[in-house]
Amino acid sequence: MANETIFDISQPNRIAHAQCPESGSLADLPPNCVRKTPPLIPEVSEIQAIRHYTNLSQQNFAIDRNFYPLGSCTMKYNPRGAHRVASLPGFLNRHPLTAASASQGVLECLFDLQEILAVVTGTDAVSLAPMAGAQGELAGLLMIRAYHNEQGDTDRDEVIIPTAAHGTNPATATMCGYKVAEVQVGGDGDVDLEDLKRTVSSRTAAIMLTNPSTCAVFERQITEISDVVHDAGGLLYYDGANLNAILGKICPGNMGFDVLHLNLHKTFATPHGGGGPGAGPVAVNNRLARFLPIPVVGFVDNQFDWLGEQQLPQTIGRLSAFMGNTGILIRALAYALMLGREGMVRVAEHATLNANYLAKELERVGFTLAYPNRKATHEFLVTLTSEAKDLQVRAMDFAKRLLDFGIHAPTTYFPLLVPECLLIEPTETECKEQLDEFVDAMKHIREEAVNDPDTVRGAPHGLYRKRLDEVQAARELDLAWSPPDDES
Amino acid sequence: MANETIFDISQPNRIAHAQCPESGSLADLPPNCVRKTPPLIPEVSEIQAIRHYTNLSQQNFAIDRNFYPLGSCTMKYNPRGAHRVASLPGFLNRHPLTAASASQGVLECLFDLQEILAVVTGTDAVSLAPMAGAQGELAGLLMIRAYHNEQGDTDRDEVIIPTAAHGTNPATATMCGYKVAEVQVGGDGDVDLEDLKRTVSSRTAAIMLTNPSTCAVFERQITEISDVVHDAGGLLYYDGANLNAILGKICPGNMGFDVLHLNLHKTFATPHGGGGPGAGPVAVNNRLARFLPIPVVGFVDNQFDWLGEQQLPQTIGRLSAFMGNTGILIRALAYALMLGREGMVRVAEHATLNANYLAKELERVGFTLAYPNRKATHEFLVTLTSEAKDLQVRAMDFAKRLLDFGIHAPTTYFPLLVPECLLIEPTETECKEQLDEFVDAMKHIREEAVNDPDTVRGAPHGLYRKRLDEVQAARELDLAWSPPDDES
Amino acid sequence: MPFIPHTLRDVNSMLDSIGASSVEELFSEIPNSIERTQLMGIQRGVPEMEMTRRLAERAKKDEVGPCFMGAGCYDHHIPAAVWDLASRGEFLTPYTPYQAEASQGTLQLLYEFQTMMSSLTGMDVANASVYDGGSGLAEAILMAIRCNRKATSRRVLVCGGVNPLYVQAARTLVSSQGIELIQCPHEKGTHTIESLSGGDFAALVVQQPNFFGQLENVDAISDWTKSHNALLVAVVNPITLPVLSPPGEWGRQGADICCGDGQPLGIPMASGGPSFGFLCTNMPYVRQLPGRIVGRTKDRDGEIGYTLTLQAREQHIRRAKATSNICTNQGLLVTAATIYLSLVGLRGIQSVASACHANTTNLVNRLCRSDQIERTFSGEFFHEAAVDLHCDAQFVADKLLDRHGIVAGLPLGQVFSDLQSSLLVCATEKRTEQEIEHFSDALQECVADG
Amino acid sequence: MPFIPHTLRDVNSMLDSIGASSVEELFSEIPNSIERTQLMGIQRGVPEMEMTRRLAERAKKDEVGPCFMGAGCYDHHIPAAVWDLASRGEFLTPYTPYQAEASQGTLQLLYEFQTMMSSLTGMDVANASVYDGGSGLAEAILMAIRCNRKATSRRVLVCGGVNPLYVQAARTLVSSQGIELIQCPHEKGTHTIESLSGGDFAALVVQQPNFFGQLENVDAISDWTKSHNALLVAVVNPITLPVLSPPGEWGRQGADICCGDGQPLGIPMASGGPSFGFLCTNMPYVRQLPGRIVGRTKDRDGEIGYTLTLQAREQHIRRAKATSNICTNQGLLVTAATIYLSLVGLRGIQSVASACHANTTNLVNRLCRSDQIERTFSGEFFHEAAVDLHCDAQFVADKLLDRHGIVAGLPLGQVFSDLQSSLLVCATEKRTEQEIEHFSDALQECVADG
Ligand SMILES: Cc1ncc(COP(=O)(O)O)c(C=O)c1O
Ligand SMILES: Cc1ncc(COP(=O)(O)O)c(C=O)c1O
Repeated sequence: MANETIFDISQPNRIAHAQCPESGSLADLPPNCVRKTPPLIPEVSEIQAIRHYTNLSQQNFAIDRNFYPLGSCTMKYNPRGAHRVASLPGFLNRHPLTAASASQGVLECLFDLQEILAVVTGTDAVSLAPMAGAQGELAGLLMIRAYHNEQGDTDRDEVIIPTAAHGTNPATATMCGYKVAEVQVGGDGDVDLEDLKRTVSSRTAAIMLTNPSTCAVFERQITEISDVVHDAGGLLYYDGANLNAILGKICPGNMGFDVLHLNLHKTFATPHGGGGPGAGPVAVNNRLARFLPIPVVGFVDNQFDWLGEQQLPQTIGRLSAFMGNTGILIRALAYALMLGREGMVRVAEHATLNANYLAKELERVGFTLAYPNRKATHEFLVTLTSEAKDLQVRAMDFAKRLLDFGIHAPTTYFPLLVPECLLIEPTETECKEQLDEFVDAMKHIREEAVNDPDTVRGAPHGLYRKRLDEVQAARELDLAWSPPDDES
Repeated sequence: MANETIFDISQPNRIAHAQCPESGSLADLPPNCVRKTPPLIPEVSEIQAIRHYTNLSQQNFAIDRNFYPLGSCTMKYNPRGAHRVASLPGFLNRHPLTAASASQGVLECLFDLQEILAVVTGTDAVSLAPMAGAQGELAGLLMIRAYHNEQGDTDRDEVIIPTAAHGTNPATATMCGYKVAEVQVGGDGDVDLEDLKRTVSSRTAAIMLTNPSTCAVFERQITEISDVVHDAGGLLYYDGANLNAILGKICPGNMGFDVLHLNLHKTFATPHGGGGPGAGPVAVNNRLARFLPIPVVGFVDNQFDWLGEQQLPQTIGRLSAFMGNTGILIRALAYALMLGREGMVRVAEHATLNANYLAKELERVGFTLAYPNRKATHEFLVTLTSEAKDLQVRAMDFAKRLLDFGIHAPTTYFPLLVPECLLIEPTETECKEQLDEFVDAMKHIREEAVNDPDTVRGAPHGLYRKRLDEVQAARELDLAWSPPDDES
Repeated sequence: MPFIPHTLRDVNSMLDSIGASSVEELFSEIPNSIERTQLMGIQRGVPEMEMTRRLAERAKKDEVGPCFMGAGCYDHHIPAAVWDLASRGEFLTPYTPYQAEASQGTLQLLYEFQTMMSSLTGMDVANASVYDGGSGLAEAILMAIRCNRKATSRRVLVCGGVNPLYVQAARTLVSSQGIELIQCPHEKGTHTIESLSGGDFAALVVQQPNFFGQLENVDAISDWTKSHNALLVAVVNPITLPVLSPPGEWGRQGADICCGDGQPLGIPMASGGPSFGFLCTNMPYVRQLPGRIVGRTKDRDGEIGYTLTLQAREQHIRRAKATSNICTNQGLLVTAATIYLSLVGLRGIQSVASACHANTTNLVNRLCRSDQIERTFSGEFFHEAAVDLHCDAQFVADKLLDRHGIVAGLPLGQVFSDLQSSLLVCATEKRTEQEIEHFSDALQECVADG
Repeated sequence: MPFIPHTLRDVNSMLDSIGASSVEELFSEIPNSIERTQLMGIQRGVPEMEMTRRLAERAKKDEVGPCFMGAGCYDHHIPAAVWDLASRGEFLTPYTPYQAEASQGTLQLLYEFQTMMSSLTGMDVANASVYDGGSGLAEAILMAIRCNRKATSRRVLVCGGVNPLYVQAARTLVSSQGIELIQCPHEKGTHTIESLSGGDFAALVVQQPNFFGQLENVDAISDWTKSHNALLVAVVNPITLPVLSPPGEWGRQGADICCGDGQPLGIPMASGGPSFGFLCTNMPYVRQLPGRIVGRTKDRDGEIGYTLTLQAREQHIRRAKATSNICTNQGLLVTAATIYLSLVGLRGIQSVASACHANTTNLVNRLCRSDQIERTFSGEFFHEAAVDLHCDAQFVADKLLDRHGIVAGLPLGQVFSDLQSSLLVCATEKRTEQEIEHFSDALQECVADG
């Protein structure tokens, strides 16, 4: 039972009648266009489907059930009120191509969000089109490319990226036809400025940075970096994944960035949905505004309207068939309205307070911080090199063992730069008691690692499944179910 | 963590700001009216509340997760579509006292449901006012009393009820000021007709019957019973809890019943909500129609309207402040519309098929049916007297052990008449595979009862809690949380 | 066959196993003399899609503008999380938690509910719900009669300020047990102890704030009742209790039984139901409390757990001698109310209460600026008030609905023949300044016209 | 401070522990030279209640009547259970299932999704989603270029019947990799192999049914493409696949890559997003597939379980050499689609498809009874069709929206300058006979006026 897929419980000719409209004739279709064998779609009753997926859902950890200190992901509370407004029939039933005259509600929402995001990022113009952070990055680099091209600066074929950067940064550079030039990160977590100076050149199109960086510290030389890159004719791209750390305190625009994306599914509290959807709006200063991806929302002739290729002839173009993940954008607006200006500052403050408290408490019980002399930002890095070496208990073992305590694992082995690391981000929506519980669990596991290391190495023990064999998964690829008969 | 109440995680001055409207002044209230010490209401963040109740919910069995063969309760699939329509803003935001002119939508729904229920019960008039089966029973007996009173028949102070009847029947009779006269049930599950003849008299106001009876068999002498009671001047009350067994096949009106209630939360698939709400509409033939509880919905002057005391001056009156459980009534209508006439018959047919199949299979693996010579109806009774005697494993032990298999326990020890019984009602929405799984589990438990009885007696083992101490609960009453300090 | 999973093959193999040749054969014990149902007039079934279309069309018809009606049912804000959680299958679709081990979620929640309700009312214990406020009053009265062993009378005094719809329901439900409900007329909207009729009585029922929104002198009424050896039954609106003095503290001894409707706690108006009734009392009377009660206990391993308790009060055990016939209650709504209280929290619920008071005060003040409108009664009110329009209030209300889509308050003439020109209005925390202004302008206009 | 649980006491005790005297001190590493944000123009926060009121007012503005627009986004019926389940916190609020043991629910569901998608398309494997149909086409094109090792050309032929919005998106997204998208004009709404331009090319993209709703001769196009050693990229609407021949079976060898948008499978239109893109291919190319893939495996106890696999294709492992930069995808929508397919089931989904075809046929027949209206193209269509109104289609559509609240189809002039008088209409299974009749009458009236 527990193990069954929906196909195992399917039975030929079982029909969920309440979900069957009256069928129509297909006799007029050309026979060669008509399907010959039916696809593998389950044949179950409604209650079977409901039980199957209700029971499956219970096998998941989720923000609604667990503390989720997953560094770089900002797993904060996802307000249910935002989910409800985005689900109002007027928003939910709107066809994307409905005329603007009958879409003033949603257009006003998007317009307001553009304005808010411009203010919090300290930029001049925003496009909400990108559907996630990575697409925002791509849009950003395409704008940078368009800018250089316009300047006749066509030889710039390199994007500089710190070694510690998130994987989407180099992947995006490649997708955008750029070569990646890596720049080293120093022992204190800041970019190695000397190495940067060696790396920049007339081939530098841009540098991509997160700040606070993926080393979970604030990049203190940001102004110097900005000068070095700008002086070389390059632009500064801000990966907004860590915006939660500075929301309402300082903004990328004031740090010298020319273009950036936000991850609304991080900073603006939209749910991660078990993998997505997100939204990755891009914000730019005036020199790049004309390149923004379409559609953008404008206020023209006393009504809100879409701005497309006609109004923005230099746009890099469209990124999706319609307007990105509009439903996520509405959720983000709802969140922004509830926060308000005073709420935004408090996000950064309490996210930072929680991270610093947690870092200090973990240090107190014996863990090693990767950057002990630095302040934590909204997150921080613990390194378990000594545990790995002395006890043969690795960061992944700690992570898996935490699951047994009902706590989701922190991000492991990212950034690659820091060996055996855990990147821990508590977010501002967790209370002190929860943080203390986490410290207790970590302390407990550390003691286990000494006294009973197999328990840690064999974790998790109390979940629906024990540790899964990833090697087998990759070696004996089984990516789709087939009937038991076919398997033999 | 696992054990914590919401009060344990509450902390003074923690505020869920997004749920706080701007507060107003209370300075103008007389000081003696104002509360001095704040009540014990949790002070938690939104995410704490959400996690707490999400995690609690996972400790429940439910139709959406488990097979629930709970006899007499008709735990069938509760269509989500019905839940959605009842939650439409027009229905959900309607103030109960809004004028009929702005309530035609809901009034039409209630009117249609009245009509449908009259047809399926074979009666002349319906009131949807009662909020559950038990209130329907009370309304029914009040109508019977009103009828006899009107006839000047004021000495009728007894209601006849079979010994096997559901507890609400005698309890209702008492609430209605009647004495209960019990009538015996024979060895084949039918009412002892001779005993009935001895029991009826000029003091008989009515007999209350379920058919199929609470012994899970069809009362074959129903016509004779009807004659005996009617001849004595009494009326026949039909407890509709078991209507699922005959829906669309035969109706109480054709069996001689004068008045009845339906349990829409059984037969019409509205969810049980962990205890309620339900709806217990009453249906009557013409001689009782003028006594129906108000409000009733009528169609007058080309619009739907409430009928109240003015239109029904002989009504027994109002049963609740407004119109019973309207939201449940809308769900029932939605279900009825989806079933349609052909669907209704199929309910009874497949409920009966499932019960007979399950009874036969259980018999095959060695269980004893309480009425082996009778056909099962929509449910059937197994008796575990031999298991209790030979193996000291009781019906309750079987019931608790089933929980370990992810199957909810059947109804135990009801009717009281049949010792060590399980009343098993699979309902029509369960598939054959599910029934087979149940048989396997029962067979397995029976083997355990022989080879490893302690496992059965100690069950459940795999749930969130082991068997609970009900004696302690009743002896050391702890009905409300108090802070740990207060407890010592 | 919506919702029926059987394939033809299933049916045949099951019939084989049973040894029957047709499904019809399974019904062979039904005497042929009983005519088969025809289901005349019932249409063929439609899929969910079509059913939804039809009912959505009807629901659409009933959409109206802002609601200024109270009178026992209130338009409060409901946080989205409340029903997102309460509608989870695990809360929505279980049966009554008789199998405690498989129901710890619902049971613990009910225990938390009992705690909040008993604290809100200042009483020792709360049950796990009765049907609604009206039937709840009936249960409270029956309970008072059972509890007051000293009283010989079966008369119960009912203040004129008690919700008349509750009184009507209670009258129906207690009518056949020889209990007499004696209505004590209010004096200008409230009761003084001088106005309460004497004579023998077993209990007195008072509502705070009363049906007109007015605050009664509950301390005096409580003491007077106790001085007559009668039990005090309090009817309250739970949303007021975070800021109003709780029944348990009224007068020197407090109320004995407290009831009311839980709708204001996160339950949509939904035409008045389902909501839930609550019933609280003190320890000495707990065995007379009807309905389900959850107790905290231990399991075999000594872990804390929860179970239904004191079941010997109930119909399934006690049958004809039970405290009530209630079986199915309003569990899901209690689930929602418990989540509501937890989400909104102490400070939130205090704010909601005070905002309701402030909004209604604002509304009444605005209305009374008109020459034609004044308060029907003087004295303090909480979040409802009767205003005298000096013209046919029903006519005005109909016009407001028609012209502006506003659900004006209740024309009191519908329930009190001497108050034809009064309207009972309410402005919850949900009503905005603009809505209040618009309503008050529109009302004044209609009054001027009428 | 909405959503922040800290009390003043918490803050102080945490600062104590850190050894900081203020929260501000924690930001001391930020150089003073960086100007602090002012948040000028951002208003003070409002509670959920007020936020809801404001946005509900806006949503209300956008409510319109029945929708006859398709063009890549379709108004299908969504069973209530789909989103009741998909909105459960356990599906809505987890992160990507990197921690497999804590994510078996989502992982098994994705495995089931991959199974259904690969079977629907007749391909070996499906990934766990890309953003949408448009960006999905871009990924498919990039993938085709990577897969076609034999090809020297980076040219891709794109049939004129491919959704122009998809092509626009794809153009943006592949533009900087030196890939050339060559548009092959359609001939009267479809393509014959004669009309397909030759020259060197690495892949060809064809859509079935195409943007005009027309059925292409995919067998011939597939065979022709293969004969040029090019890869075939199929763009499909999944709702048609239960009844239309799957891309895996087109021609002698079938398509190599298949993409499209999953919106028709239980996803609300919601202004076009979020929905999800899907991407399928055959085993030989699986390592070129971008996005997440779930594999079935065993746990330590030998129990079947699921995990993300082949991660070496992805950005977090492979960085600059990854198959794509995609990270966050559209998981929740895939959850909904999987539940949708399971609930509706094989028979249901076949009925939906055939009912859409029948309804659109009915609509087109009705429209064409008018002298002024005829089909723009001949040939078979599935559930969309272009009709020529012989007048300004945009004008007519605007009038229908204005006068009747009907979302008429797409005026094709918006995307094809040579089709100003044509309207692309669609009637899904949700449109009733009456709605179709009303629309067709109203349209004919507007055309007669215009
Ligand atoms: C630092 C950083 N950059 C970029 C991304 C990519 O964003 P998305 O997943 O929204 O595409 C992430 C997401 O995990 C991230 O943490
Ligand atoms: C036979 C029978 N009669 C009456 C009732 C009482 O109905 P309700 O719980 O709706 O009050 C029940 C409910 O369990 C029942 O099974």
